[in-house]
Amino acid sequence: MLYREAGQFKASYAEDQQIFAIRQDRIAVGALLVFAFVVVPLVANQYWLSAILTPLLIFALAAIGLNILTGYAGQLSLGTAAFMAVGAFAAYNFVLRVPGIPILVAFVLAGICAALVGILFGLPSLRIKGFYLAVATLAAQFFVVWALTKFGWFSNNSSSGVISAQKIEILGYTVDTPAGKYLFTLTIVAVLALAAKNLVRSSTGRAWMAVRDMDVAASVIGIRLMQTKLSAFAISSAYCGVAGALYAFAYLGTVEPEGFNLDMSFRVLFMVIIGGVGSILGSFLGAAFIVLLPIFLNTAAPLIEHGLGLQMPPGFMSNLELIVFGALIVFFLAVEPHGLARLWQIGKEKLRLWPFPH
Amino acid sequence: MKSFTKALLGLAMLGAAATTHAQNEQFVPMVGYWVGPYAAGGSGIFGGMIDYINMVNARDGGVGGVKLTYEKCETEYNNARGVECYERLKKKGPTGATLVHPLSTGITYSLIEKGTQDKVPIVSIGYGRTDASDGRVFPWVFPLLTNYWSQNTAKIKFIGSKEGGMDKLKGKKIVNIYHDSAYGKETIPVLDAQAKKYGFTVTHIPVPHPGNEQGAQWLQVRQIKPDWVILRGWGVMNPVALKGAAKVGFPRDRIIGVWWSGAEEDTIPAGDAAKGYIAAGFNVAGSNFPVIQDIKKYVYAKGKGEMEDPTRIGSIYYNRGVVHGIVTVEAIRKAQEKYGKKPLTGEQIRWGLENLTISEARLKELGAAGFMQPLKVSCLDHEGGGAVKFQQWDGKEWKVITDWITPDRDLVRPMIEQSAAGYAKEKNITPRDCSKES
Amino acid sequence: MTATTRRAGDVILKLDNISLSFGGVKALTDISFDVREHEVRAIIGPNGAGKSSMLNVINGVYHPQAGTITFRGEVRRDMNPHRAAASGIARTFQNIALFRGMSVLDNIMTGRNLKMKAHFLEQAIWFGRARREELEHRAKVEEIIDFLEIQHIRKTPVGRLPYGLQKRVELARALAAEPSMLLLDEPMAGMNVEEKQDMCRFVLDVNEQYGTTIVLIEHDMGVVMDISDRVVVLDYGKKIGDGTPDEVRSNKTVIDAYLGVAH
Amino acid sequence: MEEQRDTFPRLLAHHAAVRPGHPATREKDLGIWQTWTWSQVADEVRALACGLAAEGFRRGMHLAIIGDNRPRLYWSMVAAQALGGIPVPMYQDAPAADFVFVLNDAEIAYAVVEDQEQVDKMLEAMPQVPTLKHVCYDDPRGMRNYEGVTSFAHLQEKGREFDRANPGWYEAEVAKGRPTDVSVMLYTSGTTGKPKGVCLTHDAFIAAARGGCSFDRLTANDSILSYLPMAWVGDHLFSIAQWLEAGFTINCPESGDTVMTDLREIGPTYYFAPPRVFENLLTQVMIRMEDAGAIKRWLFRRFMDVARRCGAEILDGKPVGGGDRLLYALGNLLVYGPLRNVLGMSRIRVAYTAGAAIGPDLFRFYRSIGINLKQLYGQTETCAYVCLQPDGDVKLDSVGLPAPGVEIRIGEGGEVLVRGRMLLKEYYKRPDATAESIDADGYFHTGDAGFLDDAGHLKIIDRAKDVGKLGTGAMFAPNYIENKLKFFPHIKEAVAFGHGRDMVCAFVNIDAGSVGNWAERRGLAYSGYTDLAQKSEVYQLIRECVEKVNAELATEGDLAASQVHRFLILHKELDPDDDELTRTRKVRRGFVAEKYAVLIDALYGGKAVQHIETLVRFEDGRTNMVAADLKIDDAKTFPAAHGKAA
Amino acid sequence: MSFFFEVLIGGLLSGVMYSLVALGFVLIYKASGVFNFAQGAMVFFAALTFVGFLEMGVWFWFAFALTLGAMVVLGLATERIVLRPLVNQPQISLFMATIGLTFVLEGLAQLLWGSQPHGLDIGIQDEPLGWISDATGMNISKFDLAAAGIAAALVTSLALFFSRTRIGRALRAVADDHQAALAVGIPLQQIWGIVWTVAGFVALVAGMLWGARNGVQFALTFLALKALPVLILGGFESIPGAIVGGLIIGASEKLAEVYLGPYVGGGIEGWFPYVLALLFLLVRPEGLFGEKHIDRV
Repeated sequence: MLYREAGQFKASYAEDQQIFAIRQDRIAVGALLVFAFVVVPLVANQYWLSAILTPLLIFALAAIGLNILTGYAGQLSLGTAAFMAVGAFAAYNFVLRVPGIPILVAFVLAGICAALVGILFGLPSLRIKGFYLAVATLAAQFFVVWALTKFGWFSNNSSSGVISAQKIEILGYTVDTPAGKYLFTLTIVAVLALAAKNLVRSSTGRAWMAVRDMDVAASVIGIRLMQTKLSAFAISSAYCGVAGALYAFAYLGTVEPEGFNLDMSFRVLFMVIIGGVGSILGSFLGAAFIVLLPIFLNTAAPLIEHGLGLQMPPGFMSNLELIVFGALIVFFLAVEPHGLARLWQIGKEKLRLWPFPH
Repeated sequence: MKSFTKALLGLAMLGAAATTHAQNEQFVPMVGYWVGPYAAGGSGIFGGMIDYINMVNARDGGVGGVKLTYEKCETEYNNARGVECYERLKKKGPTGATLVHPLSTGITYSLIEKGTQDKVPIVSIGYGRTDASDGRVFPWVFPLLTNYWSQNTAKIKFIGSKEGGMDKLKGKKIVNIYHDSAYGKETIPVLDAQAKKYGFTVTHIPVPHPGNEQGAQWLQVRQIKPDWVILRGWGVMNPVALKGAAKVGFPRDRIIGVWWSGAEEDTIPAGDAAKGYIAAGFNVAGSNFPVIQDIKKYVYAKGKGEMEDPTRIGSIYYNRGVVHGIVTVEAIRKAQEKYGKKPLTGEQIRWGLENLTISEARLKELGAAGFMQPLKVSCLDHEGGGAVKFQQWDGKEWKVITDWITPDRDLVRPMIEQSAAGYAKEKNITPRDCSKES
Repeated sequence: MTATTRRAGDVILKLDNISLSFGGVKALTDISFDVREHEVRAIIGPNGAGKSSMLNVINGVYHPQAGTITFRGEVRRDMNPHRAAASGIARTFQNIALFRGMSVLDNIMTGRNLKMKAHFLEQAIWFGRARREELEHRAKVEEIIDFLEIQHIRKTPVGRLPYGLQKRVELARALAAEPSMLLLDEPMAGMNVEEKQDMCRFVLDVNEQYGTTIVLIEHDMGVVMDISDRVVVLDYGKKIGDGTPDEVRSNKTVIDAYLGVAH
Repeated sequence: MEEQRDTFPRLLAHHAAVRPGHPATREKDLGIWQTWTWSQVADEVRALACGLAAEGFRRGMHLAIIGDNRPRLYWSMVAAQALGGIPVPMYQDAPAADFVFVLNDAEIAYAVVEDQEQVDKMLEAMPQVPTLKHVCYDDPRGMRNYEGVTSFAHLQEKGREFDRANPGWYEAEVAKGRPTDVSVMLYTSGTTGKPKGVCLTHDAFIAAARGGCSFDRLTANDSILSYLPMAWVGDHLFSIAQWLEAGFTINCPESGDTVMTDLREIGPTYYFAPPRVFENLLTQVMIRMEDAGAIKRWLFRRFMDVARRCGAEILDGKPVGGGDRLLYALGNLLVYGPLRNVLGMSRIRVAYTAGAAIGPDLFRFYRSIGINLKQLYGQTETCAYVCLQPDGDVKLDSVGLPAPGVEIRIGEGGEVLVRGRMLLKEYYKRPDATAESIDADGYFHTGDAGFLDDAGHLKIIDRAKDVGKLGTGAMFAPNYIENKLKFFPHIKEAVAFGHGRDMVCAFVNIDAGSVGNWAERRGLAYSGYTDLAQKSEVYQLIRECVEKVNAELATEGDLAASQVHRFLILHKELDPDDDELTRTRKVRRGFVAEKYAVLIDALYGGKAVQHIETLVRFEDGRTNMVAADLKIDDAKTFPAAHGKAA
Repeated sequence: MSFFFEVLIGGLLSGVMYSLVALGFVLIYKASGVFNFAQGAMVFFAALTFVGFLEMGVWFWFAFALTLGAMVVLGLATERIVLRPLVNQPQISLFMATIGLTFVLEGLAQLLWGSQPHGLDIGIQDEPLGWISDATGMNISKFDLAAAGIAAALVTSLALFFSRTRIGRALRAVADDHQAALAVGIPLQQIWGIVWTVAGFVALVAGMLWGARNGVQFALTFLALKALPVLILGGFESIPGAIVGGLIIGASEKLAEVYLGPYVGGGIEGWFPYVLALLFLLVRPEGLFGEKHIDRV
C-alpha cells in the first residue's frame, strides 16, 4: 500500500543488485538507522539500552552467524554458544596479554580464533550431514566449555572461572555508559550485518546455498565442497565469536564458561528458526522475539496476577512462562515454519500488490 | 470476563506499574529462580525470604513503620536474564532497590560493577565472589556470613577434630569430589594449601555437569581408599554421589558436603544411601525456632505463604531464605538508625550493611538463636562471620552435630586480600582506607 | 529446423574400456567411445543401460574401476567433479538438480562461480573486484537468460517453476560456465511436444552459436535421430552400437535390443 | 541563424546538441533498462544512415521497417529520413503473404527487420517481390547460417567507415531535406479493399506533434512506453514525432508479454492505449479484486463509490464538498494510489485513448481514480490529430475540441470533415483515392459521422457508412450498441446487426478470462472456450448484460428501437488471423456478416439452435475445422422512454 | 585388572541405562522421522508423575498405570497438537518443535508436582551384590543388574511387538516409506499416536529406573544429552543400535574417565562420548546400524 514502485526502474545491474532495490525500503532503512543511532540513545532509558537492546543486537549477530552456517550453508549446528565463548575468552585474553592492543583488533582476533575452532569442528561436515552433524557440533559445545573451565589460563586463573571483561577503549575514549555500549554494539552489528548480506549475495553465499540445496550438483558446477563448507563454518564462527566478545565486553561485563551453555545455543537456534532460516533480517527478528518474549511474559505475569486478583502459587508464573514460551515456539513453527522473515516478506508483498491479493 | 479485561489493562500498563507504589515503602527485588535444575534451591530460599519479609510486615508493620515490598523476577539461573531482572527492578519503589540477592555466582559477578555504579548493594550469602570479602576493594558487595574458602577450612578443622587433632591429619588421604565447573574448582587452591600445611594428601576428582553418572569417580575413590571425601556438589550430583558412595561401599559419615550439598533435596533422593552423610551449613534445619513459628503464625495461619508444600518449612533451603530475610531486614533497621525511619536508598542501606552487627542477643530477640551465627560486618570484612555448623543426615532429617566452627582466618584472609588486590589492580580501583570510614 | 553443417572437429574426449560397478553390480562394462569437438553425441539405451552412469563417469561423480579417460589429450584414470568443471565440462541432471532455495538468476550465477576470483573479504565489503565481478558476470548471465528466453522468470524461486522451465534453467546454469562440453542427461524427459521442440532448438542453438560439444542422453528417438551427429547405444552396461543415426538405425543388434521394443 | 527544426533528422540533431546527456531511448533488455542518450542516439542514427547509404539506399527510396518496438527500428526511421528516404513501418504480426502487397506497392528494396522470424518472412516474400534486395536484421539470434542478409551491427560498422570516408556527407544529406518531403508512409489497415499508403510529410507530423505537445505541455522530462505497433499512426505520432519534437524519453518494453510489468517499472508520465487495453485492465482489476479478502473488497467497493461520486470532478478541478474531498483523499491513500501504482500509472500526467469508442463507465473509472485519461480523435490521414480533450473539460461522450491548427466542418450525412497542416499529402500511387478523400476546399473526409455540440466538442456516433436504418426507419448505430455491450467485463466482442431489418440482433464473444473466472467460482466445469460459451448459465449471464443495455437504450430516444432482441454467443473468438478483426482489432463487419450468414439467418429466422462449422487458422498457418451447435437466446426489451437523446 | 573389569562392567551397566533413554528417541525417529529432543523431558515428566502419585499414597502398580495413562494422553496430545500441524515440514522444524515441547513439559511437570527432588524406591537396592564382591572383589550393583534385565526385557518385548503384531508391522512399513504406508491404507496419524504412546511407556520405565537411581528431579531431562552420542553411534533408526551404542558409550566413557581423565584434569565424560561418536562417524557416517544412503544423481 505504501509501496509506490511505478517508475522505479533499473538502468544498470548495479542498481538492480542493490540490497534494498525499492526506494521506499531504502528510505525506511535509512530512517531506521537514524532512529537506532540517534533517537534511541537519546530517548531510551538505561534499562532498555543495557538490558534489552544491547543483548538483542548481540544475539542478532550470533543468529546471523548461525544463519550463515545453518540457513545458508545448510549445516545444522548446536554449538553456537561454544563459538561465542571462544570469542569472549579470546578477546579477553588478547586484551589481557597484549598490552595496548586496540579493542577492535582484539575483537577481530577473537573472531579469527572462533573461526579456527569453527573450522576444526566443521571438519566432520565433510563426511556427515543433518542430525548426525548437529549432534557432532554438540561435541564442540561440551568440549569448549570444558576446556575453558579446565584450563585456568583461559580465565587468567580466576578462582571462580569468571572473567571480567576489560574496559572498552576506542582512541582513548572509554565506552562505559549504557548508551555508549549500545552504540558500540550497534555499530559493529550493523557493519557485520551488512557484510553478511554482501557475502550471501555474492559468489560465496551462492556457493553456500548451492551446497545446502544440492551438494552433488554444486560440485558438478565446480564448487569445492570442502572449501565452501569450511568457509561457512569459519565465517559463521567468526560472527559468533565477535558476538561472544560483545556479550562479554558490551553486555554482561563478566562471563563464565558455563554461561555459554547448550541452552544458549538452543536459544540462538530458535532465533534463526523463528526469525527465518536463510535471512539476515530474520536473524534480527528472531533475536527480538526470543529476547523479548520471556521478558514480556515475565513482566506481564505479575500484572496478570494482580489484574485477575489471583494469588498464584510461587513458581506458578515461572512455570507458566516456560510453558507459554515452549507453546509459542511450537505454534510459530506450525503457523509459519519459514519464520518471521517470511511473514515480513509476505506482508511486504501484500503491501506491494495492494489492493490486489496477488 | 471483567477480570480478563483488567488483566489486559494491566498488560497495557506495562512499566507504568512502578508508579503504583505508595511512598512509605522499602522495595526489595527478588531476582531468583523457580524453574530449571536448581529450582528446588531457588524456590526454598526465596520462599523463606519472602515469608520472613511478609511476617515482619504483618507482625511489626514493616521495619520502623516502613513497609517492605518486593517483586519476583525469574532468572532461570541465567546470567543474561539475571542482569535483565536487575536492570528492570533496580529503580522500582520510591527509593529504588534496597539490595539484591542474586542467588547465583554468575549473576553476582555480572552485577558487581553494575551495582557499584548504580549504588545498589549486592549481597551474596554463601556464594559469589569470595575475595569480595575485602570491603576495601568491593564496597558494594557483601558475601556475608561465610564464603567457600572459609567453610573449606572449617571442614578440615572438623575432620581434624574427628581425627583427634589437626596434627593427626598428617598422612591422611582426602578426596575432593567436585562439580566440574568454576564453582566446583574454587576451593582447590585452599585445599592444596591446607594439604601442604597439615600434611595430608588431597585428590581432586571432577564430576562433569550435571553429574547424573558418577560410576567412574567413585570407582576411583574406591581405588584411592581415602579417609575422607569432601563433596562439593551441585544439584543432582549430590544424591548420585551418595548413591555412588553406597555402591562402592564408602561410608557416608566420612563424606563432608558443602552447604550446596547439604539440604534435604540432596539427601532424600538418595534414600538410605544418604544416611550418616555430613554437611556443612551456615544455617540449620528445623522449624522449632521462634522465628519460624512466627512465620507460621503471621503468614501461613492467614492462608498466605510462599511454600506450596508446607513440609518444606524448616528445611535447610527454607531456613537459609529466612537467614537472607533476617540479614536484609536487619541491614535496613541498621540504616534506619542513621538515616531515619523512612524508605532508604541503596547507598544508605550499604552503610547499614557495612555497619551491621547481629549479636547473639539480637539473634535471641529475633527468635533465631542458634539458627544462624552472629554477624559483625565491617569496612574491612564484608563476610562478617565465616563459621559453619556441621549437620548429619539421619535418614529423615538433618541433625546438628557441632557448634559453630570458625574458619582458618589466617589462611583465608591473606588469600582474599591478595586476590582482591589483584582485582583492584586490574580494574584500577584504589582500595578504601577503612580507618577513615565512619 | 534445417540441418546445417557443423564443424565436427578432432576427438576431444576418449573413453577407453570403462568399467564401473556398485558393490558387485556392474553398471558399465568395458565401454569405449569418443566424442569429437563441436558434435552432438547422443547416448541411448533402455532404462538401466548405464547411460547416466556414463555421464557420471565423464564428469567425475563416479570413479570407474577400470579404463581411462582422455580429455583434450590428457589421460586420466578418473575425473573429479571440480576438475571436470574447471576443464570446461558442464552438465545437467536427469532429475532436476537445481538449487531450490534460490532464484533463477542466482542459480545461473552459481554456474559462473568458477570464474569468480574475488576473495570473500572483498565480497563482504562489496567493493572493487567483488562488485565489478558481480556486475560483469550478471551481464554474461543475462545474455544466457536472453538466449534461453527465460527473462520473465529471472527472479522467481526455481521451486515455483513448472518442470519444463526448470529444465531450461538447469541448462542455463550449465551454459553459464561457458563449457566446451555439455553433458545433458535426458534434457527433454517429461516434456510435452512443444517444450521438446523448444529444448531441441536451444540445444542446437547452443551447439551452433557457441560451438559447444554436446553429449546427450535422450529417450525420444525422433529427437535423437534429428539432432545428433553420432549415437552410442548402450544396453545392460555394454556398448552395442555406435555411429551416425542412420547407421545405428540400421544396426541389427540395436534394433533387436532397443528399437525393436516400443518406445 | 536560427536552427531549423522542420524535419525529423534536424530535430534529432537539435536534441543531440541541446540535451546530449538526456535519456532519449530506453529498452528493457538483458534484465535492465538499457539507456541511450540523445547524443548516443544521434550517433547511432548517423551510423545507420551512413550504413544504408553505403548499401546504396538513396533519397526517395522506401525503407520497410518490421518488428516489435525496438530502439534500432525507431532509429532506422530517422536514419531513412536523414537520407531523404521514406520509412514504411509494417505490422509485425502479419504473415509473409500479407507483406507481399505492401512491399510491392511501395517498391521496397531495403528492409530493416527485428529478428529471425521477420527475416524468414522477408525471405519467403522475396520471390514475389522482385525489388526487395537488402534485408537487415537487429537481433542476431539464430542468424548464424543465413546468407545474403546483413546484421544491424554490420550495417552500422559499414556506416561508420563510410562516414569516415565521406566526412560531411551525412550533414549534407540532412540539409537537403525539406519539410514538405514525405517523412513516412503508413499503410491504412482499411476495413475494405487493399491497404493504401498514406504519405505524410515532415511538416504535417511536426505540426501535429507540436500542437499536441503544446496542448498537453509535454516536455523533455516526460516519458512514454512505446508498445503499440510501429506501423500504427498513433505510435508514430507519440514515439517518433512527439519524441523528436519534445525530446522526451521513449521506453521499449522487453517483449509483448511483459508490457504490463514494463509499464509498471517505467511508470510513464504520458501514456496511450486503445480502449481495449483499458478495458482489459479494468477487467483484470475487477477479477483480481474478487479474490481479495473481505476487508479489501469492502474498502474497494466503498472507496470506488466515493470515486464514482466525486473522483472525476476532483480531477477536473470542479467544486466538491469537503467531506467528499476528505474521503477521496483517504481513498487515494488506501485504494486509488495503490491501484494506480500496480497498474503502473502512478506518474501519468496525460493518458490518451482513441481508435474506437470507449465506454463512458470505463472512461469514468480511470478518471475517477485520478488518471487523467482523455480521448483524442484522428486518422492515419490526419497524423492521428484532429480533436483532443482538454484537461479539466472532459466530456465523456465527446472526443474533445478541435486540436490547435485543425478546422472541422460537418459535411453531408453528418460526416466529419477536417482541414489543417497535418493532412496527408496523398495516397501513394492512388490519385483517385486522394481526390476522393480530399475535397476542393482542402477538407479531408473522415468517413465518420458526428456532430459538434454547443461547446464545440466533437461527438462521433459511428462510421458514416455504418450508420444505417432499421427496417422501421429508425436510426441504427451498431458500434454504439456494441460498445455498450463490450463495457461488460464478460463480453469481449460484440457485433450488432439490424440495418434494413426489423430488429437488432447481436453476436457476442465472451471474455474467456472473466467468464472463466466467474465459472470457476461457481464450480461450473467446462472443457474449453467453445464449451464454456454454450453453457446455459453463461447465456443467462450474457442475457442479463444484454438486457441492461436494452434498458439503457430504451431511454435514449431514437436509439430505443435499436434494443437487441436476440443474440447468440459465438463458439470462437473473433480473430485478426481469420480476418474477422483488423490488426487494430476493429470488427470487419461485412466480412463477419458474410462468414456467419447462416447464423444471422438463424437469428432472424427465430431458430433456437444453429449448427455451424468454421475454419480456424492458427498463428503458424495451420487450419482447423471447428463445429458447434450454437444456442440462440431472446433478450427482454423495454418500451421506449424519453429520457435523453442519443 | 579386576579394577579394569569393574570399570568396564560398571560402564556397560550404565550404558544400558543410556540405551533405555535412547530407545525412546529411536522409536519416534523410526516411525515419524522426528528427532524428539523432548524425550528427556518425557522421562522427567513420567518419573515425576509416578513419584507424585506414589507420594499421594497410591499403590505402586496403580500409580504405574495412572502414569502410563498420563503418558498416553501426553503422547497422543503431542501427536495431535505438535506434530500434525507440522507434518511435511523440514526435519529441523520438527526438531525445534520438540525443543519447544521440552519447555512445555518441563514447565508442566514442575507446575503440577513442584520443583523439589524426590526419592524413589522401587524395591531394588543400589548396592553391590555381596557374593560377587566376595568372589571377585568387584562391586556390581544389584540395581544396575536389575535395570539391565528390565532393559533387556523391554527391548525383547519391543522387538516382538514390532515383528509379531499387526501394529508393529504397520509401524515398520511406516518407517520404511510413509507414502507406501499410506498407499496400503495404514492410518499414519494413528500409527504416530501409537508410537508416541510406546515412547511414553519407554520414558516411564527409563524415568522409574533413573529416578530410583538418582532421585526424581529436573536433572532427568539432561539424560537426553547422554542419549545423543549413543544414537549417533548406533544410528538413529536402529533399536539394536541403541543398545549396542549405549554399551559402547557407557563402557568407553568410564574407561576414558578413569584411565585418560587424570592426564587432562578429568571431567571428560561430558564431551568424550561426543568426540568418540564423532570420530566413529568420520569412519562410518551412517552410524553402526544405520542405513547407508547412496546419492543418486
